[in-house]
Amino acid sequence: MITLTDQAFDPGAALTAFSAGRSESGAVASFLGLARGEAGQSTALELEAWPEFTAPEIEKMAQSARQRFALHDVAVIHRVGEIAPGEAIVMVMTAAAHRREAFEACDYLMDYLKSRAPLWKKEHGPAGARWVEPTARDLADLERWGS
Amino acid sequence: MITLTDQAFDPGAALTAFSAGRSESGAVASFLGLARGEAGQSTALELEAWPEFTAPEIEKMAQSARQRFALHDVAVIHRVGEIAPGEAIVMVMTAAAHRREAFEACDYLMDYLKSRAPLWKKEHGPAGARWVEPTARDLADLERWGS
Amino acid sequence: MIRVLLFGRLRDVAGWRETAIEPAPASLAALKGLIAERWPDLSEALAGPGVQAAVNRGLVRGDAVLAAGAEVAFMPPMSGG
Amino acid sequence: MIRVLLFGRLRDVAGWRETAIEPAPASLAALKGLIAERWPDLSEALAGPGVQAAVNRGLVRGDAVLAAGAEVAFMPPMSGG
Repeated sequence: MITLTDQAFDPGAALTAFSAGRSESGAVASFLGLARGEAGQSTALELEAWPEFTAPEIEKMAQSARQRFALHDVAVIHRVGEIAPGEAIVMVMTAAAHRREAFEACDYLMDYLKSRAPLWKKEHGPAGARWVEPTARDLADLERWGS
Repeated sequence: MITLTDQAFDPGAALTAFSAGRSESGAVASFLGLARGEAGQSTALELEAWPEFTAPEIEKMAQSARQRFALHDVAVIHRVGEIAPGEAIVMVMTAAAHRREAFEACDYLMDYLKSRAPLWKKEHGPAGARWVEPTARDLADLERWGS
Repeated sequence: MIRVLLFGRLRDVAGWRETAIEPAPASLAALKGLIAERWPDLSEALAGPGVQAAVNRGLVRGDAVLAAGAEVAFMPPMSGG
Repeated sequence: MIRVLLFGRLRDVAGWRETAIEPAPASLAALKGLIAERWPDLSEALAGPGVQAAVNRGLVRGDAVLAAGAEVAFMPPMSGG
Protein backbone atom coordinates (compact mmCIF):
# COMPACT_ATOMS: atom_id res chain seq x y z
CA MET A 1 0.00 0.00 0.00
CA ILE A 2 1.26 3.47 -0.90
CA THR A 3 0.46 6.40 1.35
CA LEU A 4 1.37 10.03 0.72
CA THR A 5 0.55 12.16 3.73
CA ASP A 6 1.11 15.73 4.83
CA GLN A 7 0.65 14.70 8.48
CA ALA A 8 3.33 13.33 10.82
CA PHE A 9 2.96 9.55 11.12
CA ASP A 10 3.95 7.03 13.79
CA PRO A 11 6.40 4.49 12.33
CA GLY A 12 5.77 2.05 15.16
CA ALA A 13 2.03 1.97 14.60
CA ALA A 14 2.70 1.39 10.90
CA LEU A 15 5.04 -1.52 11.65
CA THR A 16 2.61 -3.10 14.10
CA ALA A 17 -0.18 -2.95 11.53
CA PHE A 18 2.05 -4.26 8.75
CA SER A 19 3.42 -7.22 10.70
CA ALA A 20 0.20 -8.29 12.44
CA GLY A 21 -1.36 -11.60 11.47
CA ARG A 22 1.54 -12.85 9.35
CA SER A 23 1.99 -16.52 10.10
CA GLU A 24 3.79 -17.38 6.84
CA SER A 25 6.10 -14.40 6.36
CA GLY A 26 9.20 -15.11 8.38
CA ALA A 27 10.81 -11.78 7.55
CA VAL A 28 9.74 -8.14 7.77
CA ALA A 29 12.38 -5.55 6.90
CA SER A 30 11.76 -1.87 7.30
CA PHE A 31 13.53 1.37 6.62
CA LEU A 32 12.67 4.65 8.22
CA GLY A 33 14.14 7.90 6.92
CA LEU A 34 14.18 10.78 9.38
CA ALA A 35 14.75 14.48 8.74
CA ARG A 36 18.20 15.39 10.06
CA GLY A 37 18.79 18.63 11.87
CA GLU A 38 22.40 18.82 10.64
CA ALA A 39 23.33 20.48 13.93
CA GLY A 40 21.01 23.42 13.30
CA GLN A 41 21.91 23.82 9.62
CA SER A 42 18.57 22.30 8.56
CA THR A 43 15.51 23.75 10.24
CA ALA A 44 12.91 22.09 8.00
CA LEU A 45 12.52 19.97 4.88
CA GLU A 46 9.87 20.74 2.32
CA LEU A 47 8.77 17.79 0.20
CA GLU A 48 6.87 18.61 -2.95
CA ALA A 49 4.86 15.92 -4.68
CA TRP A 50 2.54 15.76 -7.67
CA PRO A 51 0.13 13.40 -5.95
CA GLU A 52 -1.74 12.19 -9.07
CA PHE A 53 1.60 11.18 -10.60
CA THR A 54 3.78 10.50 -7.54
CA ALA A 55 1.56 7.85 -5.94
CA PRO A 56 1.14 5.74 -9.11
CA GLU A 57 4.88 5.95 -9.86
CA ILE A 58 5.74 4.73 -6.35
CA GLU A 59 3.12 2.01 -6.73
CA LYS A 60 4.92 0.84 -9.91
CA MET A 61 8.20 0.67 -7.99
CA ALA A 62 6.56 -1.28 -5.19
CA GLN A 63 5.06 -3.78 -7.66
CA SER A 64 8.42 -4.16 -9.35
CA ALA A 65 9.99 -4.97 -5.96
CA ARG A 66 7.17 -7.36 -5.11
CA GLN A 67 7.80 -9.39 -8.26
CA ARG A 68 11.56 -9.22 -8.29
CA PHE A 69 11.93 -10.34 -4.66
CA ALA A 70 8.84 -12.56 -4.34
CA LEU A 71 7.46 -10.39 -1.56
CA HIS A 72 4.37 -11.34 0.37
CA ASP A 73 3.61 -7.67 0.96
CA VAL A 74 5.07 -4.19 0.66
CA ALA A 75 4.11 -0.77 2.00
CA VAL A 76 5.49 2.72 1.46
CA ILE A 77 4.54 5.78 3.50
CA HIS A 78 5.94 9.11 2.32
CA ARG A 79 5.53 12.47 3.98
CA VAL A 80 4.97 15.53 1.82
CA GLY A 81 4.87 19.17 2.85
CA GLU A 82 6.92 20.61 5.68
CA ILE A 83 8.87 18.22 7.89
CA ALA A 84 10.73 19.11 11.09
CA PRO A 85 14.07 17.56 12.14
CA GLY A 86 13.57 14.16 13.76
CA GLU A 87 10.26 13.55 11.99
CA ALA A 88 9.77 10.59 9.67
CA ILE A 89 10.07 11.38 5.95
CA VAL A 90 9.66 7.92 4.50
CA MET A 91 9.01 4.38 5.66
CA VAL A 92 9.32 1.24 3.54
CA MET A 93 8.23 -2.17 4.85
CA THR A 94 8.64 -5.49 3.08
CA ALA A 95 7.43 -8.96 4.07
CA ALA A 96 8.86 -12.17 2.60
CA ALA A 97 9.38 -15.80 3.53
CA HIS A 98 13.08 -15.27 4.26
CA ARG A 99 15.25 -12.37 5.33
CA ARG A 100 17.43 -11.89 2.25
CA GLU A 101 14.49 -11.07 -0.01
CA ALA A 102 12.93 -8.76 2.58
CA PHE A 103 16.22 -6.85 3.09
CA GLU A 104 17.06 -6.55 -0.58
CA ALA A 105 13.59 -5.39 -1.57
CA CYS A 106 13.65 -2.71 1.12
CA ASP A 107 17.10 -1.54 0.03
CA TYR A 108 16.05 -1.56 -3.66
CA LEU A 109 12.93 0.46 -2.97
CA MET A 110 14.82 3.06 -0.98
CA ASP A 111 17.35 3.45 -3.80
CA TYR A 112 14.52 3.99 -6.27
CA LEU A 113 12.67 6.41 -4.03
CA LYS A 114 15.84 8.48 -3.55
CA SER A 115 16.45 9.04 -7.25
CA ARG A 116 13.34 8.05 -9.21
CA ALA A 117 10.25 8.97 -7.21
CA PRO A 118 8.57 12.19 -8.38
CA LEU A 119 9.32 14.15 -5.24
CA TRP A 120 11.34 17.30 -4.79
CA LYS A 121 13.06 18.16 -1.57
CA LYS A 122 13.99 21.62 -0.35
CA GLU A 123 16.11 22.09 2.74
CA HIS A 124 15.53 25.23 4.78
CA GLY A 125 18.25 26.53 7.07
CA PRO A 126 19.62 29.69 8.62
CA ALA A 127 21.45 30.49 5.36
CA GLY A 128 18.35 30.13 3.21
CA ALA A 129 16.83 27.28 1.22
CA ARG A 130 18.30 24.89 -1.33
CA TRP A 131 16.88 22.13 -3.50
CA VAL A 132 18.35 18.73 -2.68
CA GLU A 133 19.25 16.42 -5.57
CA PRO A 134 20.41 12.80 -5.55
CA THR A 135 24.06 12.47 -4.56
CA ALA A 136 26.69 10.54 -6.52
CA ARG A 137 26.31 7.85 -3.87
CA ASP A 138 22.55 7.70 -4.43
CA LEU A 139 23.09 7.20 -8.15
CA ALA A 140 25.79 4.58 -7.58
CA ASP A 141 23.47 2.76 -5.17
CA LEU A 142 20.74 2.71 -7.79
CA GLU A 143 23.10 1.22 -10.38
CA ARG A 144 23.56 -1.85 -8.22
CA TRP A 145 20.14 -3.05 -9.34
CA GLY A 146 21.11 -3.11 -13.00
CA SER A 147 18.55 -0.87 -14.67
CA MET B 1 20.53 -2.37 24.03
CA ILE B 2 20.14 -6.15 24.16
CA THR B 3 16.93 -7.66 25.49
CA LEU B 4 16.20 -11.35 25.96
CA THR B 5 12.58 -11.91 26.88
CA ASP B 6 10.25 -14.85 27.35
CA GLN B 7 7.23 -12.57 26.79
CA ALA B 8 5.70 -11.60 23.45
CA PHE B 9 6.79 -8.08 22.47
CA ASP B 10 5.29 -5.39 20.26
CA PRO B 11 7.70 -4.57 17.41
CA GLY B 12 5.97 -1.28 16.69
CA ALA B 13 6.35 -0.02 20.23
CA ALA B 14 10.02 -0.98 20.08
CA LEU B 15 10.51 0.93 16.81
CA THR B 16 8.71 4.01 18.12
CA ALA B 17 10.92 4.06 21.21
CA PHE B 18 14.09 3.46 19.18
CA SER B 19 13.44 6.16 16.59
CA ALA B 20 12.09 8.85 18.92
CA GLY B 21 14.15 11.98 19.43
CA ARG B 22 16.71 11.27 16.72
CA SER B 23 17.40 14.54 14.97
CA GLU B 24 20.81 13.54 13.57
CA SER B 25 20.25 9.93 12.50
CA GLY B 26 18.77 10.08 9.03
CA ALA B 27 18.36 6.33 8.78
CA VAL B 28 16.76 3.65 10.95
CA ALA B 29 16.73 0.12 9.52
CA SER B 30 14.96 -2.72 11.24
CA PHE B 31 14.46 -6.40 10.78
CA LEU B 32 11.72 -8.39 12.39
CA GLY B 33 11.79 -12.20 12.33
CA LEU B 34 8.43 -13.89 12.83
CA ALA B 35 7.68 -17.53 13.62
CA ARG B 36 6.26 -19.17 10.48
CA GLY B 37 3.41 -21.63 10.70
CA GLU B 38 4.64 -23.53 7.62
CA ALA B 39 1.00 -24.23 6.73
CA GLY B 40 0.39 -26.13 9.97
CA GLN B 41 3.70 -28.02 9.92
CA SER B 42 5.10 -25.81 12.68
CA THR B 43 2.88 -25.38 15.72
CA ALA B 44 5.46 -23.71 17.96
CA LEU B 45 9.11 -22.77 18.18
CA GLU B 46 11.09 -23.27 21.34
CA LEU B 47 14.10 -21.02 21.76
CA GLU B 48 16.64 -22.05 24.34
CA ALA B 49 19.18 -19.55 25.61
CA TRP B 50 21.90 -19.54 28.24
CA PRO B 51 21.09 -16.03 29.38
CA GLU B 52 24.34 -15.31 31.25
CA PHE B 53 26.29 -16.18 28.09
CA THR B 54 23.80 -15.39 25.31
CA ALA B 55 23.19 -11.76 26.21
CA PRO B 56 26.90 -10.81 26.47
CA GLU B 57 27.67 -12.63 23.19
CA ILE B 58 24.91 -10.72 21.37
CA GLU B 59 26.16 -7.52 22.98
CA LYS B 60 29.61 -8.22 21.49
CA MET B 61 28.04 -8.67 18.04
CA ALA B 62 26.10 -5.43 18.43
CA GLN B 63 29.24 -3.53 19.43
CA SER B 64 31.09 -5.00 16.47
CA ALA B 65 28.32 -3.75 14.16
CA ARG B 66 28.30 -0.36 15.84
CA GLN B 67 32.00 0.13 15.15
CA ARG B 68 32.12 -1.42 11.69
CA PHE B 69 29.19 0.63 10.35
CA ALA B 70 29.60 3.81 12.44
CA LEU B 71 26.16 3.35 13.96
CA HIS B 72 24.58 5.96 16.16
CA ASP B 73 22.64 3.25 17.98
CA VAL B 74 21.69 -0.41 17.83
CA ALA B 75 19.13 -2.57 19.62
CA VAL B 76 18.39 -6.29 19.58
CA ILE B 77 15.33 -7.93 21.12
CA HIS B 78 15.27 -11.73 21.13
CA ARG B 79 12.45 -13.93 22.34
CA VAL B 80 13.28 -17.10 24.25
CA GLY B 81 10.98 -19.89 25.37
CA GLU B 82 7.91 -20.98 23.44
CA ILE B 83 6.82 -18.89 20.44
CA ALA B 84 3.60 -19.29 18.46
CA PRO B 85 3.36 -18.84 14.66
CA GLY B 86 3.10 -15.16 13.72
CA GLU B 87 4.81 -13.98 16.89
CA ALA B 88 8.04 -12.01 16.79
CA ILE B 89 11.22 -14.02 17.42
CA VAL B 90 13.83 -11.35 16.90
CA MET B 91 14.05 -7.66 16.14
CA VAL B 92 17.18 -5.74 15.18
CA MET B 93 17.20 -1.96 14.84
CA THR B 94 20.10 0.20 13.68
CA ALA B 95 20.41 3.97 13.47
CA ALA B 96 23.00 5.75 11.32
CA ALA B 97 23.54 9.01 9.49
CA HIS B 98 22.80 7.40 6.10
CA ARG B 99 20.82 4.44 4.87
CA ARG B 100 23.60 2.20 3.52
CA GLU B 101 25.26 1.84 6.94
CA ALA B 102 21.93 1.26 8.68
CA PHE B 103 20.88 -1.43 6.18
CA GLU B 104 24.21 -3.22 6.14
CA ALA B 105 24.55 -3.27 9.92
CA CYS B 106 21.07 -4.73 10.27
CA ASP B 107 21.80 -7.38 7.64
CA TYR B 108 25.16 -8.19 9.25
CA LEU B 109 23.65 -8.56 12.72
CA MET B 110 20.91 -10.87 11.47
CA ASP B 111 23.50 -13.08 9.75
CA TYR B 112 25.46 -13.29 12.98
CA LEU B 113 22.42 -13.98 15.11
CA LYS B 114 21.34 -16.78 12.78
CA SER B 115 24.59 -18.72 13.04
CA ARG B 116 26.64 -17.35 15.94
CA ALA B 117 24.32 -16.35 18.77
CA PRO B 118 24.15 -18.90 21.59
CA LEU B 119 20.54 -19.85 21.00
CA TRP B 120 19.04 -23.20 20.10
CA LYS B 121 15.81 -23.52 18.21
CA LYS B 122 13.43 -26.48 18.29
CA GLU B 123 10.48 -26.63 15.93
CA HIS B 124 7.40 -28.47 17.15
CA GLY B 125 4.90 -29.86 14.66
CA PRO B 126 2.34 -32.60 14.14
CA ALA B 127 5.13 -35.04 13.26
CA GLY B 128 7.14 -34.30 16.41
CA ALA B 129 9.97 -31.92 17.24
CA ARG B 130 13.30 -31.24 15.56
CA TRP B 131 16.27 -29.02 16.33
CA VAL B 132 16.85 -26.36 13.68
CA GLU B 133 20.42 -25.64 12.60
CA PRO B 134 21.80 -22.92 10.32
CA THR B 135 21.19 -23.67 6.64
CA ALA B 136 23.82 -23.61 3.91
CA ARG B 137 22.34 -20.26 2.91
CA ASP B 138 22.75 -18.91 6.45
CA LEU B 139 26.41 -19.92 6.43
CA ALA B 140 26.95 -18.45 2.96
CA ASP B 141 25.30 -15.21 4.09
CA LEU B 142 27.64 -15.03 7.07
CA GLU B 143 30.71 -15.48 4.85
CA ARG B 144 29.85 -12.26 3.00
CA TRP B 145 31.18 -10.31 5.98
CA GLY B 146 34.62 -11.84 5.71
CA SER B 147 35.27 -13.34 9.11
CA MET C 1 -5.05 25.05 -25.01
CA ILE C 2 -2.50 23.00 -23.09
CA ARG C 3 -1.51 23.11 -19.43
CA VAL C 4 2.09 23.30 -18.29
CA LEU C 5 3.15 22.28 -14.78
CA LEU C 6 6.50 22.95 -13.13
CA PHE C 7 8.01 21.24 -10.10
CA GLY C 8 10.87 21.77 -7.70
CA ARG C 9 13.47 24.35 -8.64
CA LEU C 10 11.90 24.90 -12.07
CA ARG C 11 9.00 26.56 -10.30
CA ASP C 12 11.38 28.85 -8.41
CA VAL C 13 13.18 29.76 -11.64
CA ALA C 14 9.99 30.53 -13.57
CA GLY C 15 8.10 32.17 -10.73
CA TRP C 16 4.97 30.14 -11.52
CA ARG C 17 3.72 26.64 -10.92
CA GLU C 18 1.13 26.17 -13.61
CA THR C 19 0.06 28.01 -16.73
CA ALA C 20 -2.25 27.56 -19.72
CA ILE C 21 -0.94 28.12 -23.25
CA GLU C 22 -3.33 29.08 -26.02
CA PRO C 23 -3.26 28.20 -28.88
CA ALA C 24 -1.80 24.75 -28.16
CA PRO C 25 1.69 24.14 -29.55
CA ALA C 26 1.65 21.04 -31.77
CA SER C 27 4.59 19.29 -30.12
CA LEU C 28 6.83 19.28 -27.08
CA ALA C 29 9.56 20.81 -29.25
CA ALA C 30 7.23 23.64 -30.28
CA LEU C 31 6.32 24.21 -26.63
CA LYS C 32 10.00 24.43 -25.75
CA GLY C 33 10.52 26.98 -28.50
CA LEU C 34 7.72 29.08 -27.10
CA ILE C 35 9.15 28.80 -23.59
CA ALA C 36 12.54 29.97 -24.89
CA GLU C 37 10.88 33.15 -26.15
CA ARG C 38 8.69 33.91 -23.15
CA TRP C 39 10.75 32.54 -20.25
CA PRO C 40 14.44 32.37 -21.19
CA ASP C 41 15.56 31.53 -17.62
CA LEU C 42 13.15 28.59 -17.50
CA SER C 43 14.28 27.48 -20.94
CA GLU C 44 17.87 27.37 -19.72
CA ALA C 45 16.85 25.42 -16.60
CA LEU C 46 14.92 22.89 -18.73
CA ALA C 47 18.13 22.14 -20.63
CA GLY C 48 19.94 21.27 -17.38
CA PRO C 49 20.96 17.72 -16.43
CA GLY C 50 18.27 15.30 -15.38
CA VAL C 51 15.21 17.38 -16.28
CA GLN C 52 12.38 15.12 -17.44
CA ALA C 53 9.08 15.83 -19.19
CA ALA C 54 5.78 14.04 -18.78
CA VAL C 55 2.86 14.36 -21.19
CA ASN C 56 -0.49 13.40 -19.73
CA ARG C 57 1.34 11.82 -16.78
CA GLY C 58 3.59 9.57 -18.82
CA LEU C 59 7.34 10.25 -19.01
CA VAL C 60 8.54 11.05 -22.54
CA ARG C 61 12.01 11.12 -24.05
CA GLY C 62 12.68 13.28 -27.09
CA ASP C 63 9.78 14.94 -28.82
CA ALA C 64 6.06 14.17 -28.50
CA VAL C 65 2.90 15.31 -30.23
CA LEU C 66 0.66 17.48 -28.05
CA ALA C 67 -3.09 17.18 -28.52
CA ALA C 68 -5.42 19.97 -27.43
CA GLY C 69 -5.96 19.70 -23.68
CA ALA C 70 -2.61 18.03 -23.09
CA GLU C 71 -0.96 18.37 -19.70
CA VAL C 72 2.82 18.80 -19.86
CA ALA C 73 4.94 18.59 -16.72
CA PHE C 74 8.61 19.51 -16.44
CA MET C 75 10.42 17.86 -13.57
CA PRO C 76 13.95 18.47 -12.26
CA PRO C 77 15.97 15.58 -10.77
CA MET C 78 13.77 13.69 -8.35
CA SER C 79 14.73 13.30 -4.72
CA GLY C 80 12.49 11.28 -2.45
CA GLY C 81 13.21 9.30 0.70
CA MET D 1 34.27 -30.55 41.37
CA ILE D 2 33.34 -29.07 38.01
CA ARG D 3 29.93 -28.34 36.50
CA VAL D 4 28.96 -29.47 33.01
CA LEU D 5 26.12 -27.79 31.07
CA LEU D 6 24.48 -29.09 27.88
CA PHE D 7 22.37 -27.15 25.40
CA GLY D 8 20.04 -27.87 22.50
CA ARG D 9 20.07 -31.39 21.09
CA LEU D 10 23.00 -32.41 23.33
CA ARG D 11 20.63 -32.20 26.27
CA ASP D 12 18.11 -34.45 24.49
CA VAL D 13 20.85 -36.96 23.67
CA ALA D 14 22.23 -37.08 27.23
CA GLY D 15 18.91 -36.85 29.02
CA TRP D 16 20.27 -34.21 31.41
CA ARG D 17 20.98 -30.52 31.31
CA GLU D 18 23.52 -30.02 34.03
CA THR D 19 25.68 -32.25 36.18
CA ALA D 20 28.51 -31.99 38.67
CA ILE D 21 31.64 -34.12 38.27
CA GLU D 22 33.76 -34.97 41.28
CA PRO D 23 36.72 -35.17 41.40
CA ALA D 24 37.41 -32.49 38.78
CA PRO D 25 39.10 -33.73 35.61
CA ALA D 26 42.29 -31.77 35.00
CA SER D 27 41.52 -30.79 31.41
CA LEU D 28 38.78 -30.62 28.81
CA ALA D 29 40.34 -33.69 27.15
CA ALA D 30 40.15 -35.59 30.44
CA LEU D 31 36.52 -34.54 30.84
CA LYS D 32 35.75 -35.82 27.32
CA GLY D 33 37.40 -39.13 28.16
CA LEU D 34 35.23 -39.45 31.23
CA ILE D 35 32.11 -38.55 29.18
CA ALA D 36 33.04 -41.27 26.65
CA GLU D 37 32.99 -43.85 29.45
CA ARG D 38 29.83 -42.71 31.22
CA TRP D 39 27.69 -41.31 28.36
CA PRO D 40 28.80 -42.84 25.05
CA ASP D 41 25.85 -41.34 23.10
CA LEU D 42 26.71 -37.87 24.36
CA SER D 43 30.36 -38.47 23.55
CA GLU D 44 29.43 -39.30 19.96
CA ALA D 45 27.23 -36.20 19.72
CA LEU D 46 30.05 -34.00 21.05
CA ALA D 47 32.24 -35.19 18.15
CA GLY D 48 29.61 -34.00 15.63
CA PRO D 49 30.09 -30.98 13.34
CA GLY D 50 29.89 -27.53 14.86
CA VAL D 51 29.84 -28.50 18.53
CA GLN D 52 31.63 -25.89 20.62
CA ALA D 53 32.84 -25.87 24.21
CA ALA D 54 33.00 -22.95 26.62
CA VAL D 55 34.99 -22.95 29.85
CA ASN D 56 33.87 -20.37 32.39
CA ARG D 57 31.79 -18.71 29.63
CA GLY D 58 34.63 -18.29 27.20
CA LEU D 59 34.69 -20.31 23.96
CA VAL D 60 37.71 -22.62 23.74
CA ARG D 61 39.22 -24.47 20.80
CA GLY D 62 41.25 -27.59 21.39
CA ASP D 63 42.14 -28.53 24.95
CA ALA D 64 41.97 -26.38 28.08
CA VAL D 65 43.03 -26.77 31.69
CA LEU D 66 40.11 -27.10 34.12
CA ALA D 67 40.50 -25.61 37.57
CA ALA D 68 38.36 -26.80 40.46
CA GLY D 69 34.95 -25.12 40.22
CA ALA D 70 35.16 -24.73 36.44
CA GLU D 71 31.96 -24.51 34.44
CA VAL D 72 32.11 -26.35 31.12
CA ALA D 73 29.35 -25.91 28.53
CA PHE D 74 28.92 -27.96 25.38
CA MET D 75 26.93 -26.25 22.65
CA PRO D 76 25.66 -27.66 19.36
CA PRO D 77 25.43 -25.39 16.27
CA MET D 78 23.77 -22.13 17.25
CA SER D 79 20.60 -20.97 15.62
CA GLY D 80 19.13 -17.65 16.64
CA GLY D 81 16.99 -15.19 14.74
